[in-house]
Amino acid sequence: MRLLGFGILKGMAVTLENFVRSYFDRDRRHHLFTKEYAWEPGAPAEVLPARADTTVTAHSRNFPILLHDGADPMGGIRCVACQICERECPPQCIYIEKDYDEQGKYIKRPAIFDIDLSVCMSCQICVEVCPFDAIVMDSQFELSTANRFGGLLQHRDQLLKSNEYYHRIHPEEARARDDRMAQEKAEKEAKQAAADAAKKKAAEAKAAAEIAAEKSKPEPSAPTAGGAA
Amino acid sequence: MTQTLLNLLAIAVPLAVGFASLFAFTTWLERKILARIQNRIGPNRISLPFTRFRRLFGLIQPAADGLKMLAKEDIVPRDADKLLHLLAPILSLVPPMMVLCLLPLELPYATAGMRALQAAALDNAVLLFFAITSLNTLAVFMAGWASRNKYSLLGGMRAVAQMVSYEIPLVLSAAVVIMAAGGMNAQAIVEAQRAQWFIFTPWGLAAFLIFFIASLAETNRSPFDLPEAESEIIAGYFTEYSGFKFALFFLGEYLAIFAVSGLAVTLFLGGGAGPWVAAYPALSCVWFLAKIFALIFVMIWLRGTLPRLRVDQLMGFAWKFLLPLSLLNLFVAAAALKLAKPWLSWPVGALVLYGAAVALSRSHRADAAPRTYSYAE
Amino acid sequence: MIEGVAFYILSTVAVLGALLAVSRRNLVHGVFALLLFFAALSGLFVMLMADYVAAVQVLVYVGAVGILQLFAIMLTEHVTGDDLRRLGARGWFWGLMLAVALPVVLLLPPLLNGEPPVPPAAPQSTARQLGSQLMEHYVVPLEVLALLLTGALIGAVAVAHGPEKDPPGKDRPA
Amino acid sequence: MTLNHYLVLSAILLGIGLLGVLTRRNIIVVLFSIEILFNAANLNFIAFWRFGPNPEALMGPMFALFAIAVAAAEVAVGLALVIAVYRHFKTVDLEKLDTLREP
Repeated sequence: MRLLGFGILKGMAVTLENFVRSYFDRDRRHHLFTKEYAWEPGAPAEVLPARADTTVTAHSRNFPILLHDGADPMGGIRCVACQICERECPPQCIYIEKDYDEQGKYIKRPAIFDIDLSVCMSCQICVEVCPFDAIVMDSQFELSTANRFGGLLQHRDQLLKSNEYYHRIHPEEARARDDRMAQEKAEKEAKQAAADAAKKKAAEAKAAAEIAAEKSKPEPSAPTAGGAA
Repeated sequence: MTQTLLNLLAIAVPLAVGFASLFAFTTWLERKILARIQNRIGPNRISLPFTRFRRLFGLIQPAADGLKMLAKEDIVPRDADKLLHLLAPILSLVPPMMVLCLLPLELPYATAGMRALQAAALDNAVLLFFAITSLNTLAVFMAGWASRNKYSLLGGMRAVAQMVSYEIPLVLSAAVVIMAAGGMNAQAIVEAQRAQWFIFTPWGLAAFLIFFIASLAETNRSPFDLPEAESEIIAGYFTEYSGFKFALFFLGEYLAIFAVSGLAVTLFLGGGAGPWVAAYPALSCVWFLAKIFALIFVMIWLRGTLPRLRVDQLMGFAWKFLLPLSLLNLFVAAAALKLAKPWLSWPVGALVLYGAAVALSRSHRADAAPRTYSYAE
Repeated sequence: MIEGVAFYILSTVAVLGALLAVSRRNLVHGVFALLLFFAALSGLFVMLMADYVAAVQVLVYVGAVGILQLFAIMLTEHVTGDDLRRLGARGWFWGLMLAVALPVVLLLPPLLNGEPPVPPAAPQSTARQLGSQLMEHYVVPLEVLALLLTGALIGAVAVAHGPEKDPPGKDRPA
Repeated sequence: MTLNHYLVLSAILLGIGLLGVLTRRNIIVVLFSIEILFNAANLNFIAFWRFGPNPEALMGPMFALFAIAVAAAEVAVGLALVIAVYRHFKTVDLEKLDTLREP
C-alpha cells in the first residue's frame, strides 16, 4: 500500500539514522571519517604528529624537497645541478644555477635551486627523472604565507631536508629508495671491480704479450748470433 | 507615559536581543546537524581569542562569521539604485522583527499587566501577522531590482512568484485554526487548545502539514530554496550584496523562520503549554522556544534530505496541490466542527483528506507521460 | 497630544507618498512611493480605531496590489520612463486646475458652517462584529463580491494570457 | 483629531489622484492614481464612521472592506488589460492609443 509521501519519509529515516548513529556508532560505516588536523597549526614542520591516526598518511604527497645525507645540508647534498628536472618540469617551476669554485671549475652542487610552489602541480616528474635521487615529495601542507607573490618561492636552503627526515615521513619509500641506491652502488662497485679485474687482466695479458713479443723479436734480429743458443 | 514606555522596552528589547542571539545559535546548530547527517564534524576550529578555551565545539563560529561579515567590504554596483539597494536588507529585517511581538511568548518577569509577552495583544493578531510578513516579498523584489543585474532581477522575480503563490495555502491553513478557535487573538487560540492541541485532530494535522510546507516556501528554505540556491541563478536576489547587508538578509531570513515557526507553534502546538507549566509559569516560555527549535530541527533535517524543486514543480505544487487541499481542509474542518461528533467526523475527515491528497497527486502523475520526440526529417 | 503628532506625521507621509507616486519618472520608485502611501493610510485607519480594516489594507494593498503593479511594470516598457514627458503632457495645466478646484469646492460647505461632530466613545475591536455582520446582514453582497472576485480572477488570466504560443500542430500532441 | 482634518487630508489625496490621472501619459501611472482615489474615498468612509452617530452599525468598515475588495479586483483586471494592450500595440503611452478616435 503506497502511503502518500512514503518516499520522503524513507529518505528522512535514512538521514535521521545517519545523524543519530554518528554520535553513538564506532564501526566504519557511520563513524565520522574526517579526523582532527594532523598537528597543531603553529607547530614547526619538523615536528611530526605524535598521535598515530594522523590524516597525513605515509603515502601523502605534496611538494618536492631536496635531500642531503648526513647532518650538514650543503656537505651531503645529493643534487649535482644536472638540470634534468629543470628541463623536465611541465610547468617550468624549477630554476637551477650551477655552483663554481674560485677557479671557475664546476663543482657538482647547485648555487641556486628555486621551486615556485604556487606553480608546482605536484606531478612528481622531477622525482622520477632525477638520476641521483636528490629530489623527493614532502607531505608538509601548512605552507600558507602572507604575501602572494614571493611567499611560495622556496629557495635551496628551505628545500633541503635530511634523508633521516625523509625516512620519518615516508618510511617504506625511503627504505626502498635507499636499498635501491645501495644495491646500485654495490652493482657499480662490482662492475667497477669486474672492470678493474678485466683491466688488470688485460694489462697482464698485454704485458705477457709484450714479453712474448720481445722473446720472438730478438731471434729475427740476430739470426747470426748462433742460432739456438 | 514613561511607565508604558518602560513596559514596552522591558518586552521589546529582550525580544530583539533574544531572537538575534538565537539566530547566531541556529546558524551553528544548522551547520552542526547538517554535518552530522553527512558524516562530518561541522565547525569546531574557532577558539576564543586570549582565553584558555581552545575549541568549544565551534560555538564561537557564528561570532566569527558575524565579525567576518562586518569586516568584509560592502560592494555596491556602480549604477545600482543606491537608496533601494540600502533599503532592501532593512525592509527584509523589519517585518520579521515586528511580527515577533505578536507571538504569545510569556517572558517570566513580564509585568502582570502584559500577561502574555505581546507588545501588541492585538485582537486580530494572526491577520496582522500575514499582513506584515507579506512585506518580505517586497524586500525580495527591491533587492532584485536595485542591484541592476539581470540575474538577480530574475532570481528576485522567481522568489516573489514563489512567495506570493505559497502565501495563499499558508493563510488558508491558518484560517482553519481561526475557525476552530473562534478568534484571531493569539492568546485566545492558545486558550482554545488547552484541552487538546489542534495538531491532534485530522483536519488540524492536515492544516499543520500544509502550513509547515508553505512556511518552508515562504522563508525560501530547504526543498524550496530555488531563488537563493548557489547552483541556480547565481545566488538569486542577493548576488550583489556583500558584507553586512548580506548578513542582514540572513538575519531577516532566520527571524522570519522563528516568526513563522512561532506562529505554527501558537496555532497548532498549543503555544506555551506543556507539563509542569502550572507549577512554574516561567516554564511556558521554555516550552514555546523548545517547540520552535523542534520545528527548526525538522527544517534542517529536511534540508539534509530532500533535493531542490524545479521552478515549474515548485509553482505546480503550490497551485495544483496545496491550494485545493487547503480549501478542502477548510470545508472538512467546518463540517467536523459543526458536527462536533469526533468519533464520526474524525475518521471521515481523515479519509476524505487523504483520498483527496492521493487523487490530486495521482492526477498530476498523468502529465508525466513518457516524452514523445519528433525529429526533423 | 500624541495623536496630533501621529496624525500629522502619517498624513504628511501619505501626501508625500502620493505625490511621489504620481510624479516620479522612474516607475519602480513610483510603486514604492505608492506602497508607502498605502502603509501611511493603514496607520491612519488604526488611529481611527478601525484596526481590522488597517490589517486588511496592509494585506491587500501593500502585499498584493503592490506586487501586482510591480509585475505589470516589469512586463511593459519604459520602466525608467525616461522619455515620457512627466508633468509636461499637453493638457497638464487644465489637469492641475481641475485637480485643485474640485477638492476646494467639495470642502467649502463643511469647513464653513458645520462645527466638527464630537467623536463618540472609541468602539472596541471590530473584527468579531464585522465577521458576524458579514455572515448575517451582508450575506448577499458577500456572495456577489465572491462572484465578482472569481470573475475578475478568471478574466484577468484570460486577458493577460494572450494567444497560444505555437498552437498544437501536426507533430505536437494537443 | 477632528473630522475636518481627515476630510482635508482625503481632499488633498483626491487632488493628487486627479492630478495623476489627468496629466500622466503612462497607463500604469494612471492606475496608480486611480488607486490613490480609491484610498482617499476609503479614508472618508472610515472617518465618517468613526465620527458618525452609531459606530456599532459598522457601516464604515463594511463599506471600506467591500471597496478594498472591488479595488483589488479592478487592479487585477486593469493590469491584465494593460498587458494585453502592450502586447498588441507595443506601447503604454496613452497618446498613441487613439485607434478608436476618428482621425
